[in-house]
Amino acid sequence: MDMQASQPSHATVSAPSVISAAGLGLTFQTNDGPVRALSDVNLTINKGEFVSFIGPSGCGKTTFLRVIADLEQPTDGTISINGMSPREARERRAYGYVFQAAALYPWRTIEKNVALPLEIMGFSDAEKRERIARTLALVNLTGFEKKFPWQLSGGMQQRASIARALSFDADLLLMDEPFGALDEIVRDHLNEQLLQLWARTEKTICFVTHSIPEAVYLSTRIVVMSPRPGRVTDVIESTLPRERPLDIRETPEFLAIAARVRDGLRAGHSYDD
Amino acid sequence: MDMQASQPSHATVSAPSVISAAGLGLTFQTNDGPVRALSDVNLTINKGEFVSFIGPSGCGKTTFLRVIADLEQPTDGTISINGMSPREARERRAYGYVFQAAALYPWRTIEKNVALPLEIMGFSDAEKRERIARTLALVNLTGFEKKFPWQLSGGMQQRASIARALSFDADLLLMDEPFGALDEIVRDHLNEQLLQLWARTEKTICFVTHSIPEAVYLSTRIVVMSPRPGRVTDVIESTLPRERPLDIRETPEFLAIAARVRDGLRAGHSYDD
Amino acid sequence: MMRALSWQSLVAVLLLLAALFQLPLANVPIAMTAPAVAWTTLILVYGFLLAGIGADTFMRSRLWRGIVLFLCAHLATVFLFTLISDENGLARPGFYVVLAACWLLAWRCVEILSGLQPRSRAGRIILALIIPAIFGAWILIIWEAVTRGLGIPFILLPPPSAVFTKLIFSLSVIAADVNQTIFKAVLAGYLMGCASGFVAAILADRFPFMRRGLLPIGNLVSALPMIGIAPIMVMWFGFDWQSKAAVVVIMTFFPMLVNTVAGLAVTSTMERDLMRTYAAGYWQTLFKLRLPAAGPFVFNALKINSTLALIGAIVAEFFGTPVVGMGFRISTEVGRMNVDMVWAEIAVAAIIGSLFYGGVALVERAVTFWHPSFRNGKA
Amino acid sequence: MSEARGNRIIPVLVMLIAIVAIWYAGTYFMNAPFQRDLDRRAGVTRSSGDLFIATMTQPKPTLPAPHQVATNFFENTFLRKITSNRSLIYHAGVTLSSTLLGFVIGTVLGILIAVGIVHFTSLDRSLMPWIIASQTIPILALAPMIIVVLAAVNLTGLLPKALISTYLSFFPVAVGMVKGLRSPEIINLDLMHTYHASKAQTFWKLRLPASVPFLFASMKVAIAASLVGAIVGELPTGAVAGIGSKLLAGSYYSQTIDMFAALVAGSLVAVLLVTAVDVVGAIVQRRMGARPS
Amino acid sequence: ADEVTLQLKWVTQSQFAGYYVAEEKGFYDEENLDVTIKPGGPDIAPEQVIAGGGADVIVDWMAPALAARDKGVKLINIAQPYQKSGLEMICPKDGPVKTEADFKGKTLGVWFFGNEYPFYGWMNKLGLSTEGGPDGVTVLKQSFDVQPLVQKQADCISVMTYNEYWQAIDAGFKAEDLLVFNYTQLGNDMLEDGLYVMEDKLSDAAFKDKMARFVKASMKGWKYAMENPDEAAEIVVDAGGQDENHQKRMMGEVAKLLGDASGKLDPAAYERTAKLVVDQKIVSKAPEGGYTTEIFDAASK
Ligand SMILES: Nc1ncnc2c1ncn2[C@@H]1O[C@H](COP(=O)(O)OP(=O)(O)OP(=O)(O)O)[C@@H](O)[C@H]1O
Ligand SMILES: Nc1ncnc2c1ncn2[C@@H]1O[C@H](COP(=O)(O)OP(=O)(O)OP(=O)(O)O)[C@@H](O)[C@H]1O
Ligand SMILES: Cc1ncc(C[n+]2csc(CCO)c2C)c(N)n1
Ligand SMILES: [Mg+2]
Ligand SMILES: [Mg+2]
Repeated sequence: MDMQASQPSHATVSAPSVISAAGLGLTFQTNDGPVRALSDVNLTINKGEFVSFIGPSGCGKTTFLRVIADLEQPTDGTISINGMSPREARERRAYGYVFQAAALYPWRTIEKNVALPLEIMGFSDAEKRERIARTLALVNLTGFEKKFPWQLSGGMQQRASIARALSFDADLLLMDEPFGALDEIVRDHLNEQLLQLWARTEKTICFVTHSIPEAVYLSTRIVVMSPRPGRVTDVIESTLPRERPLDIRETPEFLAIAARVRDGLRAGHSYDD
Repeated sequence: MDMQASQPSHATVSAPSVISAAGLGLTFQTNDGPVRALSDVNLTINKGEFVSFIGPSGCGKTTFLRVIADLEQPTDGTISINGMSPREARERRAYGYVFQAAALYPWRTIEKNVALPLEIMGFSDAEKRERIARTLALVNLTGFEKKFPWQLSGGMQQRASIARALSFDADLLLMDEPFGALDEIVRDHLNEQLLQLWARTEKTICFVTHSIPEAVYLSTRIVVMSPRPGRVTDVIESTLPRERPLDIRETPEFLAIAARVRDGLRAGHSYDD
Repeated sequence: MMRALSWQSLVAVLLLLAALFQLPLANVPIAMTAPAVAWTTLILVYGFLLAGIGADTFMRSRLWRGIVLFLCAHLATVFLFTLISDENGLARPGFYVVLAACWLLAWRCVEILSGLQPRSRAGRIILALIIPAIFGAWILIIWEAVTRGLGIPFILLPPPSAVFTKLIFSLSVIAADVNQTIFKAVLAGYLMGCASGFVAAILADRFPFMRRGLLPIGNLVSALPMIGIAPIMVMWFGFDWQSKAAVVVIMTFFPMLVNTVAGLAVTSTMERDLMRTYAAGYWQTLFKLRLPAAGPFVFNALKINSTLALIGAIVAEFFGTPVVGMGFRISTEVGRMNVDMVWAEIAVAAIIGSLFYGGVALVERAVTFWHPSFRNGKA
Repeated sequence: MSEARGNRIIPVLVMLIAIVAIWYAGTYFMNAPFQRDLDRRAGVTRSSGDLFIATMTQPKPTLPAPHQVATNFFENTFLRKITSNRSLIYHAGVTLSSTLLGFVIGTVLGILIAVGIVHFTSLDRSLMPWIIASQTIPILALAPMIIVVLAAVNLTGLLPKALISTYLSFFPVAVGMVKGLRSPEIINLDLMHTYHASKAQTFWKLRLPASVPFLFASMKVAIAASLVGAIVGELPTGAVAGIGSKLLAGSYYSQTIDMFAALVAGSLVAVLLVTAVDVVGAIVQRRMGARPS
Repeated sequence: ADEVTLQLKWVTQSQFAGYYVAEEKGFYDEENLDVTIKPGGPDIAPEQVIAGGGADVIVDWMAPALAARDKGVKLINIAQPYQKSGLEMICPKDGPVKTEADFKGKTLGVWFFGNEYPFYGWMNKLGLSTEGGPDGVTVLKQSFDVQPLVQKQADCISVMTYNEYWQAIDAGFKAEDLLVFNYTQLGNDMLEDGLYVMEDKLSDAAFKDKMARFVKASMKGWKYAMENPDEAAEIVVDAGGQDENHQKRMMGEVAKLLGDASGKLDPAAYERTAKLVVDQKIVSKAPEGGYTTEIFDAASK
């Protein structure tokens, strides 16, 4: 499977590339010897795309996001974000990152947690207030400003962490299984909201998930990965329209894409974990 | 919606009832006042049934299972397990409980973890050995006896905890989102295995899940719950055959049941969770 | 309605019966001539105890059972003690048997009170104070009974009542000692030791080379018998409180250093990565993430140090002081056979130490309210 | 690997060298005034270099120079018969024995208290404040009286000293073990409940193993406290052997060099004991399947 | 043999040579006694030890013994080996103190733990307040050594003729550099090392006999020590005393305090000490029966 190399590299697309990785690899040195977490990843993501990453546990999805975010250093190949190195991009606060766990600071109220990046980036008080109000409203948490994280349910915490990542309006959003801990209904709801946000703001989104329907529902492109070593085995372009009501998920077109993702996944899967 | 009252109580069914709850209610006393976790639950579960509980976060699924297991005391109504009180049933070790998290003891190897209930219930050494070997084989963990939990992946740990619950061969299995932390492929695999085990052993299984397809795929009956106060809003009998290959999930019959469950769920849902 | 007899009540009944074969409970002091008084007392003691046992067995309300038991057990004890008002070892075995019965009922009372779950905040606070108070009172009661009942020489171990009397009559001396030892030596040393330990920890954190050099040494030194340096500090810093403060500084510095450094390391990778994604600088990360997260560790050190500081200052005063100070008083009054004064000072030290500790714990609760250990029931 | 070790040792070495340098400077400044007094009385005048050397070689310096302490320590450890009254090894051995005895009693006592607290609510609520209060009593100030009082009930020798160690060491163990025995999560306790396990079974199979890391962490603190107790127990109690008595004997005659050597010996014993507990803890936890870090 | 436990007031040193010599030379054995000698320490109160039953007889100074008697521990003097006091106060001559008149406003080092009474008696006599200030003296609780003098933390310090004085000499002070106030010469002395037992035990004839033999053997030890100071010092060092030279020197000085080495208590000295104790309000009422000559008389037979 060498399809990814052939993809958006023949760039007739007008949108500029936000992320472009070439021959990217990352090997962790551990006590039991090296672990190859990413191997020969070639991928270009253009402005305004919504790209999902799916693959079995340990295939390197998180690692790839972390490389983009300059939280890990690749050992092979190159990667650039908006034409800069990941480090420069990070220092220019080019992206917002939503971790798998909410990672809210327990000593701060919800509003203070959302304010955290704003404080660090030196926003004015008035602007802080305005942004906090706006993003909390966006994730439906108005009224919970003064609560502490542990006073909220897991789903609400996750939404607060999304609000935090949105608050400073980076053009690139990196989201690592943000809805993993939520039940199906809440998840559907947040999926819808995320799609709306994306449509409205023209952000570029990299989204890691374990759920096939979620990946298909949200993405313009789905990257299927497989472990040992972590590599990209399939890149599926979605043929769905940008406007997606929830019940699009029962259409044959949707199911066909889902089936293709499932096949791609199963191919790279081993049952032992 | 008062359908649950009309259900298996007109018991022409020949199978004896394993669990029967009537007017069951439970109120937690907390600092901020009482929380009504369960309210007027009427439900009879017969021997050999596979009953799934589905519902939004906080609707009382876990609480109901815990009442059955005598881990919580109901404040209203009655419940009996095999005609006994939950306490007597627990003291006779009538059920095996699989928690949402694996809850393995980190200082015990996998085999010792499975041995734990056997030690406590005073099985002979020979029998212990035999049962450990058998149940570990059942969940595909043969060869990992001497490993410590942290040396296994999350899915393997979850399987070990299922083995532990199966080891002493209780007729009733209570499983609280046992596959919540697993990825879709592994989950499919374990679902298949669980169905096979159930078909073979004629156990009664109460199964909590957040996943609609999982509930539909596994169950003979699906109990839909809704929060504030936690109550049963719908009980759906499955019309699927007992023999269920994985691709039954693409049949219209399956999708119809799934849609009904989804509707039931959405009806009782509030987005603020 | 009768419930099963609690085992404490049961044993108490048996003890009371046994004591009847051991009468009288105490020898009558020569000065006292009316055995009738002793009989009346005996009847009162038995009456209260039996009433307590009855309440335990027949009363329904937990709260009232606790209150009645509390009153009965302690009134009986008070009357029992009038039998040995002299300090010359008048008690006979029966006295202790009856005292044991009183104690069992007090225990039963504590057990009942422990089971109460008052709704109101005030109720919970009162209960949290009264239960340990009963326990502490019984340590003193037994101490009093043993020293007085057996006639233990005063200069070996004075009864608590004598200590209390001494304490009341020596308040001015004790106040001067407290001022010297606590307000000068302990406070100064504690503040300087904790502050410098904290600053050193931040430096060690900022400069990894220092951390790697200082931490093993700090770990080692915090395990050393730092008390051993007290005579040396007196030699260096003179006789007054400065040398005691120096001992306190050294004793408190390392626990603070080690704990703070450990606390600065507790943040999870994810929490730190979050800061990295914001391209936050060292100091931003320190103040917004790592210091708040280190809070519980810093408070742990503050609590440990609050007891260490007191002990350090008092012991350092053994090695030379001006003629005031708690350690001075303790060591001097032993030599003068004023053992009651010694215990009075010790009691004051323990009270102040507990208040100090409790104060730090309260501040901890207010500052690190978010930590899971304080969170129960707040959600 | 060896590079990593070098990375760990070099900073420590640099720090140690810095400490020794500061120590030498301190030696000069602490000892110079008395040296000048001496010289003035003796009518001697010295060059500053000479004065520096003189401050490094005083027989009873205010602050002994590192090499003086090192020489004294070396002589009294390696050049003396172990049974000799002047051997630091002998004295360390005496202190060690009461430290260990006190530590063992303290640890057992601490565990018992913790078990009681965890199993009986009435103990939990009545005892805990007093355990904390107990540590605010300056037991060390009481040590001489305690030893006299114990002698009155015929307890003499090793035990009274060890009991002071016990008093200091039971506290960290009790507190740590209460935490440890309560560390199993509710889900683990519920699991035991579903098996209808008895309290004893829950204790042996769940609470106790779960508390092992806490136990060793608090034993490390306890053994250090125990050593302090043993040394201070020897200080004022007429003990004729032990690090504490060595310190005291030194102080009768202002033999600061002896005192520092004794302090060094005490420090080494402390390091040894703490390391020993650490190693045993690591072995036990490895046996129990702890993840190697 | 009859067992006797002796509690010393201080650590093993030549101050107690007589007892160690009697033990080593077999004088106790001759009297059919099995004597255990317990060294003391800075915070060991012999009075507590004997009250707790930890000793049969103790070495103590008279003032604290009378104070204990006042507190209900009925100590009674049975012999007085030290007939003179060895307590002194020394000041460097280049310091501010030249005479008693210069004490005002100065800092003086004093030993506490029952050893402070002679000092307070003296200050009382001089009419000096001990609360500090320009018209009084500032008192320091002195440690066991002469460091306060070396460090100039005190203007004068307490020494014993037989011990700390020589440490000052060792530390580089010359005898002519030091101004000495000797308590005996100034008439402020109180009785020092004597032997005390619990009064109630003396009602037992066997105990009385045992003590008589103990005093007899002990004084024999003292006489021997006086005559053979170097050997006595060596015996002390073998028993755990520090620094042989120092012990020899100490033995020499101690010998000067023993008087006729008979161990006889001079009633006049007792009365003077008792009066001082009352004057200083150390005791609540005038001591009565603080000594007995019975034992001494029996021992000298
Ligand atoms: N810091 C690290 N050191 C060593 N190995 C690591 C490290 N981080 C990740 N790995 C390994 O790299 C591989 C990829 O990990 P990664 O977290 O990217 O997987 P993932 O696809 O996000 O899995 P999941 O779905 O479980 O989150 C795994 O085999 C993992 O064990
Ligand atoms: N020990 C408790 N004390 C007070 N309230 C509780 C307690 N346990 C559960 N609750 C409350 O009872 C309700 C039902 O909780 P339960 O855990 O049964 O929900 P659930 O359906 O299992 O949810 P989830 O899907 O999130 O696991 C919730 O509102 C919860 O907050
Ligand atoms: C803390 C302390 N207390 C008392 C003395 C006094 N003392 C009692 S016996 C004796 C003779 C030994 O030199 C001396 C000096 C002291 N030195 N240190
Ligand atoms: Mg991941
Ligand atoms: Mg649940």
